[in-house]
Amino acid sequence: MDRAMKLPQRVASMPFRFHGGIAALVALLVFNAFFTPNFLQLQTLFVNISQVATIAIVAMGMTLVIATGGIDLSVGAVMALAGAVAPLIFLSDLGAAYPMLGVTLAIVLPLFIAGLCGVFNGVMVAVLNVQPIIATLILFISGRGIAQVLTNGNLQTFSNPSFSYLGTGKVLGLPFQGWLALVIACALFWVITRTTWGRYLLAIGGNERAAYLSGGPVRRVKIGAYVICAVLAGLAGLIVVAINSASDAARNGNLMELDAIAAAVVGGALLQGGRAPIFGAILGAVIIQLVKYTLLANGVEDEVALIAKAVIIILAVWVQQFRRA
Amino acid sequence: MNALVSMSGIEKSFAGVPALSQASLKIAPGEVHALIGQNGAGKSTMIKVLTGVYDRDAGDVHLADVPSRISTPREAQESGIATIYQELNLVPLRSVTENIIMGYEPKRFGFLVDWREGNRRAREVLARFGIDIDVTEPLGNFSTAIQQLVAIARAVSLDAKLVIMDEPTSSLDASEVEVLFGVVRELKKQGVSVLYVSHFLDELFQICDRVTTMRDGRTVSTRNVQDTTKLEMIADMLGRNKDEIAAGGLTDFAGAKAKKGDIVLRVDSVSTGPRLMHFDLTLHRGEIVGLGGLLGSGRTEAARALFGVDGARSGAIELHGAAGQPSGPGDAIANGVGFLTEDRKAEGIIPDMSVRENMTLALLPKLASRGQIDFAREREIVQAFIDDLGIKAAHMDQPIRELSGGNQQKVLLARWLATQPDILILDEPTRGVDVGAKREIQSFIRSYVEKGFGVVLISSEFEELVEGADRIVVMHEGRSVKELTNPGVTENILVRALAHHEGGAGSWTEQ
Amino acid sequence: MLDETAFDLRKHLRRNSASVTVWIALLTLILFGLMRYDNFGSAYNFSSFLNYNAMFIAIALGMCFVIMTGGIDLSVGSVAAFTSVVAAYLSPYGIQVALPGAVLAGVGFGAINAFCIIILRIPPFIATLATMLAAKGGALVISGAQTISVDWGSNFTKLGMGQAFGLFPWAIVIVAGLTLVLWLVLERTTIGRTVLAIGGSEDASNLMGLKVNRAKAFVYLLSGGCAGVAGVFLASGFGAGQPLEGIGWELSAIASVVVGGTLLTGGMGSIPATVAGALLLGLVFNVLNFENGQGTISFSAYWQMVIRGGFLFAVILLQSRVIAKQQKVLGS
Amino acid sequence: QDLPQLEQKERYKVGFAQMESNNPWRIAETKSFHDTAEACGWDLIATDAAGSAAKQVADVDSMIAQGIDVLFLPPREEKPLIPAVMKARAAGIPTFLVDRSVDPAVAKPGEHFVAFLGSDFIDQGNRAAQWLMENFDGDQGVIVQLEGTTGSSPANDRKKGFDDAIAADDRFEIVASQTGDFARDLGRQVMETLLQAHPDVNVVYAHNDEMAIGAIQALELAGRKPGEDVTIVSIDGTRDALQAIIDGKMGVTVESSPFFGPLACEVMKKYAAGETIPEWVKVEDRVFAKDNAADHIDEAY
Ligand SMILES: Nc1ncnc2c1ncn2[C@@H]1O[C@H](COP(=O)(O)OP(=O)(O)OP(=O)(O)O)[C@@H](O)[C@H]1O
Ligand SMILES: Nc1ncnc2c1ncn2[C@@H]1O[C@H](COP(=O)(O)OP(=O)(O)OP(=O)(O)O)[C@@H](O)[C@H]1O
Ligand SMILES: [Mg+2]
Ligand SMILES: [Mg+2]
Repeated sequence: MDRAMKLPQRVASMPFRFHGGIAALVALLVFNAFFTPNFLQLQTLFVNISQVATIAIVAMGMTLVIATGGIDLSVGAVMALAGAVAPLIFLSDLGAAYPMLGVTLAIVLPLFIAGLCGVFNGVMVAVLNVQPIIATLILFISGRGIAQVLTNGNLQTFSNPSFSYLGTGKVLGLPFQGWLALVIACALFWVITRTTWGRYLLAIGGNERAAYLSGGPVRRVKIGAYVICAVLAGLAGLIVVAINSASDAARNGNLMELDAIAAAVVGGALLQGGRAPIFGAILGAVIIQLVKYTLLANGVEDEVALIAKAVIIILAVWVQQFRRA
Repeated sequence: MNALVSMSGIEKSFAGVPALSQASLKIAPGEVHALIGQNGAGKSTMIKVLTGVYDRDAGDVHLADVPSRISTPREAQESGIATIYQELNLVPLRSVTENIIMGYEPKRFGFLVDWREGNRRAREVLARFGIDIDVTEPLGNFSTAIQQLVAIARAVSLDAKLVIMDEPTSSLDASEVEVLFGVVRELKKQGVSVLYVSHFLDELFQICDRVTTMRDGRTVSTRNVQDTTKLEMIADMLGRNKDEIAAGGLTDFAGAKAKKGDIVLRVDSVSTGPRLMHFDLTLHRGEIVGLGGLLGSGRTEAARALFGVDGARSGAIELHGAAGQPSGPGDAIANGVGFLTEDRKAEGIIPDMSVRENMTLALLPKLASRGQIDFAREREIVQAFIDDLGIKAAHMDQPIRELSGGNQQKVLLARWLATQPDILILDEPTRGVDVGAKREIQSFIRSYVEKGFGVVLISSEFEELVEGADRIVVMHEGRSVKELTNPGVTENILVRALAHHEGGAGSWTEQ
Repeated sequence: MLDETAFDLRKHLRRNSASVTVWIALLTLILFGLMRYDNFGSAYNFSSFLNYNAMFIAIALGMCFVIMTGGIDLSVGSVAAFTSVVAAYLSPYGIQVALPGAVLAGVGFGAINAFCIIILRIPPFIATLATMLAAKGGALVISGAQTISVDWGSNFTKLGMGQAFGLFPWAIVIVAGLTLVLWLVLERTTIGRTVLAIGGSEDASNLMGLKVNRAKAFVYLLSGGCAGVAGVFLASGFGAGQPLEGIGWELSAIASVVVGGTLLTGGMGSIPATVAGALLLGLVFNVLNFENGQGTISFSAYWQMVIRGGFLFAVILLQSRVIAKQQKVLGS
Repeated sequence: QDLPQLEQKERYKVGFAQMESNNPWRIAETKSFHDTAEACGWDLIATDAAGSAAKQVADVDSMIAQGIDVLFLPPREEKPLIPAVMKARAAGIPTFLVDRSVDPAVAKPGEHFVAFLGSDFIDQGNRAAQWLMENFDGDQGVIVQLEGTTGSSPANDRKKGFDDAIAADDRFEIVASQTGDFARDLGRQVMETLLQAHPDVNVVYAHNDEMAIGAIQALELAGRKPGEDVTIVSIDGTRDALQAIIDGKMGVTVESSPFFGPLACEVMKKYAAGETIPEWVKVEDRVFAKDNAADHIDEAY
């Protein structure tokens, strides 16, 4: 495929950011294999996949936003919002009368609303030139509030097997949401490496003025990144609701922005933009998840776990810096 | 002779690629020493090794016969070396005063910055360059030329034993260059040494005592300027025979003439703001129209208007005989306009992207079907340009930041040639480019025009305009004020046309 | 002569239009409150409002310095919680021990941040995110996951609850002093100017030979120290070290700084406007509480979130317009 | 020093400074105060501290500035809310603490505030343990405990009450005790993980019903049969929990009623009438199990 580039150069230039993450992953796996009871079981894989999927999905969206040099603090709030809307729909009269239509709408409409949140963030950042942290802080504060206003603050519980498939279904014995994350990852990878949109995305993160002066549709691409990020967050919100058979607007997606950002960065995203390692984001999410799992399964107290998590994040990012230099 | 600075056997490589190998340099006290070489020869790297920006891999550096302990720019300054780096090392958001006195602020009670005194000092050093501006204004409010002079003023004000200037004149016009030379001579009189890097070889004869030439990271020669010729220097730089070069001439514009075709662009009294008022221009196929003017005369603004970056408030632009101002760069490109910007770093390259991706950025819409990039075609096109323009890169997937300035410039030129625009606007296409690359770029421009496309050429080098352009539109304070038609234009005529409209050339007042 | 001063004022306003905006917004909101609600302007409301917000102002001041270098400090909330516990433990020895002790603890976390950012070259966002987790964990560990009562017998609680000269709460006096000192540091000292230069361009600052690392270390230590001061206010104003407090404080501090017109990319910023920004955002809560007392509508907790977000939106929008205009004057 | 008095009048300006609204329990409590307001003649000022003890004090401050007659305060933390109680007293406002109390070493009922209305969290944990010890029929109880928000007083107390009681019975062993932050989703995730590490678990004690429901989901996902091979005990008495008990998935939930509005009204009226109020107006928490869950599900929230 690439005659101009010799193999060693290719190895040296492209995936070296992965090594830090992979080293961390291997270390975690080895540690668990030795110290965590019953770690080497299929069920462990199952549990971890089902839990990591939401982080991974949000982290991939976050990676796109970070690639433009931005950041999205509102993902947790968007999860709550999307998650709050879904039960409202299939629990409504319409949803009761036409269950299939209800479920379909309950998936499509929340994602659409999440998309609108993305448009809001994107327009704030790309058109009004508000700095991303602040632009997305607005929905971070009020998005969850809107979700709670919609549901009057109440927890909505339901039992709807077809909707719950999102969170509890299995394909080939593994959780549906894990496959979903994988499919999204492949799709996004394709978009980033193969399409003009992806090329512009990276160009904008690399040098926005140059991208603009070369005819890049800067605003459209940036807004697009925020929209994808928000839609993926919305999807994660739906998954959480589906697993729990309940929508809790106050809690759904709480602190997700921190996990997602950490996952993206551990996976090799550069906060200044210009890089979109999608599979890195998944790797980062898996590491974050495994850390959580390891600490929990070994009975480490919550407060100590926080410190351990801090140290691991620093180490994982540091190893990458090290590799780079 | 005791050398003020003596560097020998310097080795430095980036990610395994050598930038300097066995390089050496000796600067005597009180001399003006020139350092020349092609793009990527290692001049800037040499300076950065000396001033502690980079650690050297091997080699000795002695300051006044004592081994140098400089490992940061700060320590260099403290050892009496003041440097104006090639890429402007100033902070545009901060005031002019701060940019000059930063790190050496006058204090009251030993710790409170005395702004009144600081402003006075800033005004004082700027006055040496004939600049009278509001020094409390953010630096970014001023033109590149002023910023360049501020950087020089800062270096000069540091009371150094050695002042290093890496291409200080690349964005200065003739009169400002004169002012700078005056300052350099004054420094020399005070016994201060100057290391002077430039691609304008003529300048060297005016101020320099000795010249060191570098090629491919090595030092090839050090000569007395009086005892050498321009041709000899070029021969050293290129590593070729003098006579071979003598046959060629210095620009590659002269002689060739294309057939003038239909009008592709007509600009009628366009204004975009205070810096571009009532600008007129016509461009035919097969023609190079030059925009001449002093710095700040609005040439870049004119280009931005044509490219749809700045919206026109009044006036009309006609492309291919159809009225319509491009709504933005994307639209302009779709309508057959290309624009090579003057600021390579800020507006041109995407440093972390590869040569290939940088080169095809403007071509993407044409390279893709339904959003999907055709990689085979992309590689084919990129390879063709790499071969045609002789771009020196390890491979097309090398990040562009690893290329030398001249090669980066060629990649950017290729970015626009690839879109085959009917109207190609080139803003300072050879700025900071060495003689060899410059000739090559010029010859590409010429051959492009000969294919029947139109080019608008903005250049601060009179030679380039006079020899390259078929017509020269002279600009002054945002207006097109005069048109000169080749053949028959000489540098003198051009200078007179400029001076005619410029009251006291070289004096700058606030905005 | 007269002409020149008039011109200077105009120039000043033009260059600081973002600061002017936030002061106008603050005054407008105060005026709104004064006209709409009884007792809004009462001495009690005034002083209790300032007393409570002293913590946030202290944190915002430190954050402002960090942001001016182009960095960010997400750890301040957790560090304040941690230092409140430290202060509570030290409270029996009186304020003269507890205050320096807690500030030192905060500076310690600042040092960790500085180390990770400067030596390990970890991006500030990530480094301080990790410290945020670590400080929270640390606070819970040293407190045994309990709130720690202060010694009510020592002079410690005077700081948070007593009145200086029988007039103002001490916390306000301290924060006012801190503001003044930091203002001076920013405007009139080498390190303050270096901070701004770094934010403008770190590369250029390095090449200019400025002591970049020293200034960067300074801002993170300062931010940690300010969080320490906030921790002392927290402990002495509420009578307990609280390991669980401080959640989201970093974001409100960042918002205060930005509302004050400071660029998140660094290089430009104002201390007084940051204080105004913190007051403005704090005042929204106060106004909402008074609105709830009107008996017309009672905003539920979630409506309050929506309103706060909306308010922030409005201010940011206004601010971004003003800054955009200013930048346009600046060219490009 | 005496407590501030409360005069008898038609309408009262009443402050209710809620601590947070991020769980159904708190929302039900706030709603209960709003619902009572009209009937009781309250002009209610309700604030929300969004989980910050410091903000809760500031909220009380703003209520004092607005001149409320009575303050109902569910203090988020035992110690940090003491200044709020003290300030209210200094301003002559009688204060009733609701559902949680403050540190009795510093602020005393009958002296600094009128009374504490509420349950006893330690006792709740205790009763959950009692029920377990009486109703557990295996010989070896392997317990996983899902704790509330780390450091919060209900979490601390419910843990203490349960741990102390269960220690007396050596059939039981607590193999893991981790926080689920009072939330269903986290409760589920933590349970999933702990179940992997401790597959022999047969008792789950959750500090609230939300986490218990999450644990039930985790157990079901792992193919276990909550209610049959795993006994679940919890606290709160939410509708979902009662339903789970009816469905046989959950063993017991100890009530912790959020409906404080009517009680608050009653006690305040009595105080205004000059009656002496006991220092602790204890709320009688019921225990919901298989035998009575169905009777109470309609009144649950
Ligand atoms: N930071 C860097 N990383 C990688 N390669 C570099 C770096 N800086 C310089 N180089 C490489 O080192 C070589 C010498 O570059 P240098 O900038 O010193 O050239 P120069 O003589 O100053 O050229 P110019 O005239 O274009 O300024 C070039 O090949 C360049 O690509
Ligand atoms: N007096 C000024 N105040 C503010 N900005 C200026 C001023 N002069 C120029 N600039 C800015 O500097 C940039 C460089 O363009 P300049 O004004 O020097 O015009 P030019 O004629 O194109 O000169 P050049 O030869 O540098 O291309 C322009 O984009 C403009 O925005
Ligand atoms: Mg150079
Ligand atoms: Mg120009």
